[in-house]
Amino acid sequence: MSAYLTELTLAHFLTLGAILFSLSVAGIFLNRKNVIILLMAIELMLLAVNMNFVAFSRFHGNADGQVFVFFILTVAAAEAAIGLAILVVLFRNRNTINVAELDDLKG
Amino acid sequence: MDMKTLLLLIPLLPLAGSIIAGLLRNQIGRAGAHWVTILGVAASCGLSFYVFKLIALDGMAAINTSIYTWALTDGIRFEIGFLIDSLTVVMMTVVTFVSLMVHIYTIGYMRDDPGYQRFFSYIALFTFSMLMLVMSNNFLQLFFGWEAVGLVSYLLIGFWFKKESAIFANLKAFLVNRVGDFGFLLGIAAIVASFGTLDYAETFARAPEAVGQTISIFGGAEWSLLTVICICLFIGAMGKSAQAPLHVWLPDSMEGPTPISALIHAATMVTAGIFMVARMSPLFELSEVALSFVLVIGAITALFMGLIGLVQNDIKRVVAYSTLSQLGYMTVALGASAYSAAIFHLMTHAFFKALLFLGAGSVIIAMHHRQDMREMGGLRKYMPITFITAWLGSLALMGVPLFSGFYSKDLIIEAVHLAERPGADFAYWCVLLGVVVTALYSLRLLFLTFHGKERMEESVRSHLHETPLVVTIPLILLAIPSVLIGYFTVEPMLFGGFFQDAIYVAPGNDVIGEIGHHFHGPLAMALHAVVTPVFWLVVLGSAAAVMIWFWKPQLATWFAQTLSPLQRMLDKKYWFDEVYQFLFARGSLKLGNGLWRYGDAGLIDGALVNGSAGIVGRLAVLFRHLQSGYLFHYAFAMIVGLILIIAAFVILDKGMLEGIF
Amino acid sequence: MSIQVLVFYLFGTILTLSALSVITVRNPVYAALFLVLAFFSSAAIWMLLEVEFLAITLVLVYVGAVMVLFLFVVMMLDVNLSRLREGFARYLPVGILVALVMAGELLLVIWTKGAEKLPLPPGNPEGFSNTTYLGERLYTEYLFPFEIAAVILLVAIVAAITLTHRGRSEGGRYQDPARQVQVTRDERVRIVSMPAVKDKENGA
Amino acid sequence: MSVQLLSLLIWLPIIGSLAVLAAGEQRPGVARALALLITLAALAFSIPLYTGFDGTTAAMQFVERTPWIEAFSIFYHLGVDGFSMPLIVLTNFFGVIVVIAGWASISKRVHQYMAAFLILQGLMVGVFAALDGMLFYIFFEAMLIPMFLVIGIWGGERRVYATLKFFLYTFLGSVFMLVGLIWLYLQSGSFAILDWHQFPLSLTAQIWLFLAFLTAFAVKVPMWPVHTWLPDAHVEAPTGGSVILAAIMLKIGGYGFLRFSLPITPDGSAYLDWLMIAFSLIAVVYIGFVALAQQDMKKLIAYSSIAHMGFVTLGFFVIFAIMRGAGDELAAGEIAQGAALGISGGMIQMISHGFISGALFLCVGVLYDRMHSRNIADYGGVANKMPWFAAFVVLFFMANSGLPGTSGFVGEFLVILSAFHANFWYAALAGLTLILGAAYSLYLVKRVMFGDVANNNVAALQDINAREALIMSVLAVAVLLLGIWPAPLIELMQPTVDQLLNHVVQTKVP
Repeated sequence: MSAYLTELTLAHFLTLGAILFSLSVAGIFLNRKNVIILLMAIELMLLAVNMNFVAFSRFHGNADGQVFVFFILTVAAAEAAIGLAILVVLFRNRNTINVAELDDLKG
Repeated sequence: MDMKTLLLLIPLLPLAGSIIAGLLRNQIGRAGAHWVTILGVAASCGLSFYVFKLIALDGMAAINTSIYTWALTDGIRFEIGFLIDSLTVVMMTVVTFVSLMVHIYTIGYMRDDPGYQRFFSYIALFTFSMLMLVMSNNFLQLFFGWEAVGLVSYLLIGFWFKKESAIFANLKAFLVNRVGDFGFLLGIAAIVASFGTLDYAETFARAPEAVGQTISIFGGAEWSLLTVICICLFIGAMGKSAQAPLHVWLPDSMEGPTPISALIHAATMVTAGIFMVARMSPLFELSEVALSFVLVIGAITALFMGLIGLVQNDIKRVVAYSTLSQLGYMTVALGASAYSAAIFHLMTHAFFKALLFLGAGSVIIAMHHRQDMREMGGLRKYMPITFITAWLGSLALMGVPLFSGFYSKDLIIEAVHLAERPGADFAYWCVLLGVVVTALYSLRLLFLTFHGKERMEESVRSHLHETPLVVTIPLILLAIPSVLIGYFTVEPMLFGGFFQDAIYVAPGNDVIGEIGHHFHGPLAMALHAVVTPVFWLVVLGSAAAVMIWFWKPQLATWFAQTLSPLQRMLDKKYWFDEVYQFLFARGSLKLGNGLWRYGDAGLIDGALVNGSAGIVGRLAVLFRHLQSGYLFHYAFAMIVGLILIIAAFVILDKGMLEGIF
Repeated sequence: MSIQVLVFYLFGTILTLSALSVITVRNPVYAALFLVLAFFSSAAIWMLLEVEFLAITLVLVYVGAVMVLFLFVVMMLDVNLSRLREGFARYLPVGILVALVMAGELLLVIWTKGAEKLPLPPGNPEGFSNTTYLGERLYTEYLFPFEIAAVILLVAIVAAITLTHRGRSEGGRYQDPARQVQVTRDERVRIVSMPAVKDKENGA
Repeated sequence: MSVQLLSLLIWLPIIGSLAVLAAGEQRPGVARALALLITLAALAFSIPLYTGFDGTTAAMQFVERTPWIEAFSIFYHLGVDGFSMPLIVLTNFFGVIVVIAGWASISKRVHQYMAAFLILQGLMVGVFAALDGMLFYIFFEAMLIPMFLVIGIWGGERRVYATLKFFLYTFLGSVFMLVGLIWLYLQSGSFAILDWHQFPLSLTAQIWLFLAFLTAFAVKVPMWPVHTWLPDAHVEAPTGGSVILAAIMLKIGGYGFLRFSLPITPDGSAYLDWLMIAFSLIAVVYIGFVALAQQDMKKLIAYSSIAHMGFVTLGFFVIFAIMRGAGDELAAGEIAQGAALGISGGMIQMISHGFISGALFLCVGVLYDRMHSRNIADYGGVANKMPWFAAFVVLFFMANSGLPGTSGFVGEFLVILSAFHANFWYAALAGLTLILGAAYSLYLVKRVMFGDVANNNVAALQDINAREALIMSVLAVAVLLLGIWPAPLIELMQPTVDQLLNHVVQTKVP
């Protein structure tokens, strides 16, 4: 039986985080026009990062990682609130959330 | 009153007069202006004569005193001070005396001019500057006086600043003088660099040590240090004393009022160069090359400038070219190591040339400011005093025996004859021929002005009369020394060791001393003249002049036609003005414009400054295409960046890849 | 193979699959729901790591608040889904490639640094409270950042309201206390001067 | 009292500017009077700076030192020596002049104009007094802002182009200096300029550091070829702006060389002195010719400023060539004859150029107020209508062309004397200014002042009024006094010059 199946190591959690992160990267690519899904992909990314923090915190026996996750959660909540508020205003003004139509910042 | 205060008063009194006349011109009025300046200059003149008496007659030792320290840095003491010796007192008396005469004369000459007070202020300022120049005991003050007289000359040539020709002439005079001053300043810098002092006495004391020292100028070529110093200083003298090829400003300076031409451009300022070289004799004596240079330049000026005088029609310009020629004589004397003869000629020339200029001015007043000799003639009937004094002055200028000019000029020619340095033979022939030329143009001037048919317009003729006393008295007062001073002073000044303490002549170069062996009194010298070539050349020139301009005026026209290329060359003054105008005046303007348009505006501003701004702008145009405004493009860029950073982390970490492969 | 490993793989698989679904499903509502699932399963995995407080917080805050917010927004907005899906297939290969490169790099780092040799440390002793532990940290060492986090949240609230608030509708009636206290007599009372009425005329 | 004097001189005008601003746009008279009062007070306070200054020592005087940003060991550290003291007095002197000069000619936003100049004055004093690298840098940069506003708001038609050019040029230069300062801090652990003077550095480091300082100060001076901002800035600036720019701001570049480049990187300076000498001589000759071709009075004077500042840099950097030339004749640590002449000459030239160029720009301002033209071709025969003014103009232009007896001569004379010690050709090329300076100065005088009255506008000109005559007279007296007796000023800075030379000849390479 492979060593990966006998006991849990740090690599397990980090790998899971990495897969999660890569998936959300792919998500940003695939749903490039839908802001909502983009926001969700970002949430997923944060989750991946949090996963790593939590794992390291546990393996180091140190609270710092958990505290950091706590803050990330706070900021992510704030970010989601403001992001969605912007989204609502955007939809109200432009009647679309298609990113392809939002190019006012074009140089 | 101690000596220092007295000496200080000599230059400061005219300065005070100048400041009062200049700043309070409205308060003191016209009469106030001429009284305050004349009193100042007269007092200064009286004091100068007193000092002359102390030094020259009572045999007082030379005074070398410092007034104040101008600056003290790098161990060099820059001082303002006076050196009063025999050379200085001669210059002081000549300057203040001629200046006083000119002041008085000006009352008449400038009577109706609106700038009356200003004029007096300027000439008093000039007297101050000139006195500072001659009384200096160091190079700094010398340079101060040197430039200050240039400034006043600038102001006075352009006195009638509405006249386009006058303001052209004053700019030209100042700039040409500055070319000379450029050399002069380099000479001073060389002295400071080599001797570490600006004081005359210390410089002269250290100069002999510098014999044999060299300085490299052109690539590897080594020049004798003293030669470089002397030639640089002499370039200054060439500017101030209008030696070829820096002579071009002097004829143009005749645009100024006539008293100025007499004072500045004949008697005093232009002789500053001669004075300076004589003062520097301990330096020049150490450099044969420099002396040869001086000799040749002087000879060229003496002959060729005199020739131009032959074809001029403006009465003042004839006198101006005559001045150039006589300055050439003085320079030749310097080059022949006959410094005392140069100073002697300087003195006699100051009197008779001031006389001639003031006489010309008197004629000009009578002619209602017409200066063309072709419109004159027969004036002797109308203005007898001017007529007689002008003849006396001219005879002195020609060097007729017993007149002052004879002694000084004859001695110079004799000195050149005896001199043995390279160029002396050339100079000798130049000055000999110059004697003929002098006689020709002097007599031409007299004949055209005072003799012959009356060619002026009727309106002018009907008003002709002798000029007032303020004009004629200075003429008479100047005529006296013009005639007599040579006879009475030649012996004590040249052969009595008068300049012993002021002028140094190397033992082998003492031509004056050599002449002195054959000197048996002024009368004997005049009698002896009959057997010298000089006398016969004067006679020859005079005879020719009488022939051409008195007996057969049509001969003049015939000569002009036959020798038309020569006539043309003289008329154009050897094309110096045209060449300079093209090369320097227009050339430097063009160069400046070119540098500005292509260098500053084109290359630096256009290519570098605005060019770099343009490149940034064009890059920005390129890069702005990267800013598509689409969120996913930015996201993509971030992700790619992240991938690259991690990749860099992986690649740069040595053990990581090896762990796998 | 211990129970722990089994649990890890179980929830890990659910997490991966639900994350995959989040980014691939057509309907944002489903995507949000799959995201909820992903949060749940990761909360479970965090439990394995004995970080109970954060696991619970994740569920409460994320699932309870943030994801509900997402659902609200998704349902509130009348979004044209077909336009938003344009180019999905076209970008699929690129997306997969980038994801694979990313995953490859990350895994490379993880596996070459020996993370697999670090076994899970022994669990916390009996009676250990993760919440207490974290709370002590937060209110002592991290008090200042904690306060800042609170301010950030406050700012987020204000910002979100300001952004979406439409303001008072036009013509609404409301009081302006400042104007009320500054009122002067002239604005309220108008004295009209009337000619006095004479009785005589009146009577006539 | 003396301890706080420098702070007082820096902050009095800056804080005073608030009072002037408070006067508001509606009361220009109050703003002017207040500004005059403040500048006069500042000038009065600089008198104890002069009288209390000990001219026998090179040590810093009136020192103030308080910790400011301790984490980076930055101090509020002020002090003056023989180089900075005269410049501070000059700054305060011109503060008064500028207020009087702008008395009638500025009519819009008077309070802001006066306030900008007051702030500028305080900051410039700060630059000269700062002994902490970071403090110096802050004053140095902050100075740009009021000047930027002065040109940008009260300037001529192309003021936006000119301000932008001015700002970008100077800013670009000073950024490199900032890098240099920070690098020095990281190496030495101190921001004190005096510590840096003693801090040993390798030759390579010195060269790089020298180049960093050079970009900042060369732009400020300005040296050829980074001079093209100056004519544009001068042309567009109001009279007061031009005066301050020419009289004080350019001096900051020269001062920077004395305070930073020479003592901190003596070996780097010696290594690159050929470059500095070449630039200086090009400035004198090339710019002299360019000035000759100018059609705009202010541009001509601006170019003449560049040429004259060439003497400053020549004087400062020719010392190395002199030392090399003297070479084996010198004992170790001995200073070659002529080196001190260069430094003092450059310093005197800075002070003198302050007076002369300030006066010249004021002269142009007098004409511009009356005719609203800077074009030489629009004038001619002004002397007929403005005789007193003409007298001043001739005096100042003569001073500009280096006439002995005026201050313009002293610096040039000393620098040429010094240059001759190094090389005949250095002196010869520098000496060309005698001709070129006279040519462009007097050519302008000829075209503007002399000749017959050129047109009706000139015919309508009025001679200078009492206010203008007062400023001009004061400047004329200063120019003449410095020319006739420069000894007090030279003696004042002599110990500082000697100390600098003794310091510079010793190598700092460890």
